Amino acid sequence: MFLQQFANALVLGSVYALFALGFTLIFGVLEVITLAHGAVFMIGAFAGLAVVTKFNAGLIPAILVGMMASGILGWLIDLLAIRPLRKRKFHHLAPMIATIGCATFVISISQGVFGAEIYRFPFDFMPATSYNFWAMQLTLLQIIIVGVALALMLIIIFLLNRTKWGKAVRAVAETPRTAALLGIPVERVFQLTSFSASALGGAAGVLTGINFNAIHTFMGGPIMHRGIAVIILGGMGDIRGAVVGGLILGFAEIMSVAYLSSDFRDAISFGLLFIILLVRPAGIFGSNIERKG
Amino acid sequence: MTEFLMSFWQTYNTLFYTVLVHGMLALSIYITLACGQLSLGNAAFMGIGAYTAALFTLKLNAPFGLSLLAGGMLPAFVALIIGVPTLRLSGVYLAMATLGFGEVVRVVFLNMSITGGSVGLNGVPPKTELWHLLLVMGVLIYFFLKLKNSRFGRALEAIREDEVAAAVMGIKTTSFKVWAFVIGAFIAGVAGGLNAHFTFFLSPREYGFDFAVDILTFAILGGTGTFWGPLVGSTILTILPEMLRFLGSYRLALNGLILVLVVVYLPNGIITVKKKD
Amino acid sequence: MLRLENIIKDFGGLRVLDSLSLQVGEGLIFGLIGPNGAGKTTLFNIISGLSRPTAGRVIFNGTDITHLPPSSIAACGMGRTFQNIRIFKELSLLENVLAGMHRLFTYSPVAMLLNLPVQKREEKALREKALEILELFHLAGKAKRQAESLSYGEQRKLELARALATSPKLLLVDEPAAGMNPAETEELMGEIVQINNRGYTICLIEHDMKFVMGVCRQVAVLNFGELIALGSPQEVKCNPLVIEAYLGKEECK
Amino acid sequence: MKIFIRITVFVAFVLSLAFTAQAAEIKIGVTEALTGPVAKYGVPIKNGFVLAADEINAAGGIKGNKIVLVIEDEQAKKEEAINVFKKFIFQDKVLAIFGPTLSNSAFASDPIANKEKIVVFGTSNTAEGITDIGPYVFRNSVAEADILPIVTKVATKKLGLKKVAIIYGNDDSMTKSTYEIFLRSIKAEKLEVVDTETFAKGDIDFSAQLTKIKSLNPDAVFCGALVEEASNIILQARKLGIPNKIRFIGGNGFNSAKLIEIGGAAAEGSISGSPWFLDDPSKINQTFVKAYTKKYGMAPDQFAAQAYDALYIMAEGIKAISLSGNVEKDRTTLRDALAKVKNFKGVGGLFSFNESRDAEQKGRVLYIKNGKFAIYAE
Repeated sequence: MFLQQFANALVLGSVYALFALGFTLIFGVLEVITLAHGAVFMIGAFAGLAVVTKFNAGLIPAILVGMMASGILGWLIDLLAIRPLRKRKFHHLAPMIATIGCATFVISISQGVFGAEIYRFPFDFMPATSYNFWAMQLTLLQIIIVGVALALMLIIIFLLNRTKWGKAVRAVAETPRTAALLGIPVERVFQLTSFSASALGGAAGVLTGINFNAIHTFMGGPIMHRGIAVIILGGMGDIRGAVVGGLILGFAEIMSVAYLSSDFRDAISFGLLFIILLVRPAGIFGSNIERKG
Repeated sequence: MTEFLMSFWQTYNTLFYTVLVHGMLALSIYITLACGQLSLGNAAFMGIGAYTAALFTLKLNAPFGLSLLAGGMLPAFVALIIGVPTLRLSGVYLAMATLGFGEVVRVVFLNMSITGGSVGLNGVPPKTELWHLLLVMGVLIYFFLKLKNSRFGRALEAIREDEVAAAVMGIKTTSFKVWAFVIGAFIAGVAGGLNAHFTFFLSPREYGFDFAVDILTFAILGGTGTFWGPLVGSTILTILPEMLRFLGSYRLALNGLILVLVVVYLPNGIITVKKKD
Repeated sequence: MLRLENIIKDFGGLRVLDSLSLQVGEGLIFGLIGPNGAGKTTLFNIISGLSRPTAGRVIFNGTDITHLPPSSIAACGMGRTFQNIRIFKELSLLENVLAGMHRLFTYSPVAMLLNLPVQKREEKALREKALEILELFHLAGKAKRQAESLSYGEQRKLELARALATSPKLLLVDEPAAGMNPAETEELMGEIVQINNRGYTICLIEHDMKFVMGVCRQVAVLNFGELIALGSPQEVKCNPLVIEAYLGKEECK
Repeated sequence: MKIFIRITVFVAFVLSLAFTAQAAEIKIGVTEALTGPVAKYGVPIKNGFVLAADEINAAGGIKGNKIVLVIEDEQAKKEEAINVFKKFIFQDKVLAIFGPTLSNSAFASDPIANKEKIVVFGTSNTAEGITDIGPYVFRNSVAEADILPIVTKVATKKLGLKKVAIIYGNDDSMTKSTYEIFLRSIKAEKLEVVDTETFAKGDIDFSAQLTKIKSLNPDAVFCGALVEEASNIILQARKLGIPNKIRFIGGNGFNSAKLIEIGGAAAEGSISGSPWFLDDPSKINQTFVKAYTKKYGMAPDQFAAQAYDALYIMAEGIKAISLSGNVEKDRTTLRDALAKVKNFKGVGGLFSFNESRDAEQKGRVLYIKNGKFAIYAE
């Protein structure tokens, strides 16, 4: 049973990690906790669902369209709600409040359009057969989720460390002002980050939608609470932290159900978060508390 | 005319009560914001206060004043215990730690039998009268007015502006922060107790993440430069959804849009203080 | 009145201060100079409690303050300003100075709530004193203005006023003349001397040699965390080690 | 395509609001959670009411008087429910109120209706103690307390159950009450409970709980969950290798076409109990299902069916009184008439109010057979 629970935790943790990747990227570069990321995630799932039901698209196009839709939404949110606040001196929480407004707006409109009920991807979309590894039973989709999460994380780390754009993003994340002096187009970096981070959220949305069969307008809520926990756990704005934090939260939830009690699962995971913060205030990979927040 | 006013009051008195309670909650987060601390634990403190006050009334048949006092004291006490370690954190880290604390509180409510678990407590007698709310709000406004131009208020502002510089001025930053946290918890708890006694019912789900963020939104939208800001913010955000009812299912969309517009055009809040020559 | 005993400070393997011992006598204007990175501000941070030394002791008026928190050190009578100006930007000038006077106020929260006479009396008296201090720096006319609206030089002066408001026995001043024009610097020198004449001991870090030579009675020179010279301005500026490490020949005339 | 239907429905709804506001005759307030996470229950309920009202009005109304529904959103928030109730009572001066969606909100708002002496009729409040609020509180929500013991008994006998596992949502009063009733009936049948697991509202991953359940090898799993979690639980159980012969047994939450739509083959054989079910061949039900599906582009669920019946039950009550025009007086006479409604024939079978104004209705044990609800035992 331990091995199966291990596999369960790996899959859940990967979903959390994938969601948190984009979340943490936006915080790292824009220094905004975007509480619209849950709505962005939801739109990704619906967009993926739409191409599958309308055009019979496969997994890859579904993910790509989901990413595109979420990316554009994220970019729009940045453009209309966050960007106007960048230029002026403001309360550092003002952009976060603006993203709450965006989330309310997007969710409300979506509910008007899609209704209140739940949807799922077609049954024949992914083969439901399970594979056995030792004592673990995994479906192809679960393996794909772990794989995609890992791949996207590696791609992001590679892009950030090895490409010109990645270096620009890192420079902006460090200090936007210095980056601007170095001739980096800071504004474009912000927009690019918003787009790609939201696209990651969209990918998470599509994969979650396929695996967990519960696509509805409020699907972003619960995962956003977890996403916040994950990026705190891993260190705000840290890419590795999002992945490690996601896995830790996944493992904490699964293992507390498996070996303690499902009644206290959330108390255990959030209690863990509380304690980790007290011991290591900046999270596992976090360092500079002074600058952020 | 009087008939119109009567029916208007009968219809909207609960809304007005809610405006006052939300105002208190906005003030409870304002006092921590006033010394630069972002605590999102106030929804949980409100919950602790609401349950405590309701249980004092239901189980002990305590007089209302005593229930309310207990509803303020217990959260204040909890704040004192968690405040000392927690307030070493700052900025978003403090916010998230307090959010985590709130989640733990919610799960505890859910699993205790005295709180009625997920079903909640029902049949809380309606004891809250308008004058109770006005009295508490009056006391709070008086308190914040007095605080503003006192040495304590200045110390809080100094800590908000620059904690290190404040410490070098001889201001005991940690104890001020803990006190602000405790007072905030007390206010939130009393507000919770008052709320429980005019809504007949309470359940753990009311005091979760979403409401914690709502309370923060009250304060930020209104502006945190002076305590009037959070009061204005909470009033607007409480009345707005009621006023937008005619929009049917899309009222929340407009609510969200208004929030974005206000923040984008008034990023420092609706009420801003300008010191002039 | 201030005695440093073998202060060592390491930052991640790098020794920033090395066995530094120093005394600042009462009533002096004491100058701390040296090239950038010599450890001057680190030393100030250690004295004022913002940073802990790796080893060594700080004795202030006979009390060991090495491990006290900054607020307690301030209560012992230590005031300071910062190299990178840390005034309370959104408060008025008067409020800045009054915040500096925090520990001089004694009234209780109850007195605040009930508007007791003790509060009125204290507020009134200290408000007058605050204006007096502002006047010292020619800022009293702008007392109600937001601190942020001041010019750079004025902000430095405000910070000095705020530090003075804590009524310190020793005032640590970190680069007071940085960013000031010659006229402002001139004015500031006068003000520093005036403060000193009122009985405040002053310890200052400054790069402007004219300023240091003009006001300081004793000067210590730091280089790479070590004390390389100590004495009157005249002695120090002709010290060969100082000339080599920091000042150059022109200063010694 | 579905999306366009939604938009049309929405536009139609707004228009119907605009038009109904004109011809006020018998005003009835409907407040349900129409936005927010609970809207997935609130919207079908509202749909059920609107359909029934349209039918009654198309047939000439009640003694010639048309029914006008005043519909307000309460977002499943207690303060909103209170506000809407007061608006209904003092501003709109409605004759009676339907709603709110959740028992939680009902505990906050129903005392107001009771105090102001106006009938409040809940169609989805299942918590214990709702009708204890006072004599003006009515409901036709199926009491799981009546049917679930029968479900347990039948399942135990037919499947030869000995040891069972339970999984339920512990932060929701509906699912928690399902759990408590199941637990009682499981004890009455002397079954061994090998494992009890919980989850929280909005959870999507149940693998940890199900892996644990699988390792303990129960004969069946009792499930206190609403449909979106229930269908996911069943799907994930099958993926983890819990075979179809281990049945899932649930309460009201199972009685939804969504369980089949989402659960598919995995849900086959799942057992539940209710007076109403989608594929009930009775003529009245088939007419309702057809009309509902045509109007809203999806099949009705139990919430919609109960709301649909509730308005007809209310109409029975209104038929029995003569309206005086004095709304306060009419409200009290309506209460007395409504309490006397007996043997009403609705889509959920014969319905009567018992002396505590709760539903008295015969439940049936149901299961899913070939992708349809069917009677497992009468």
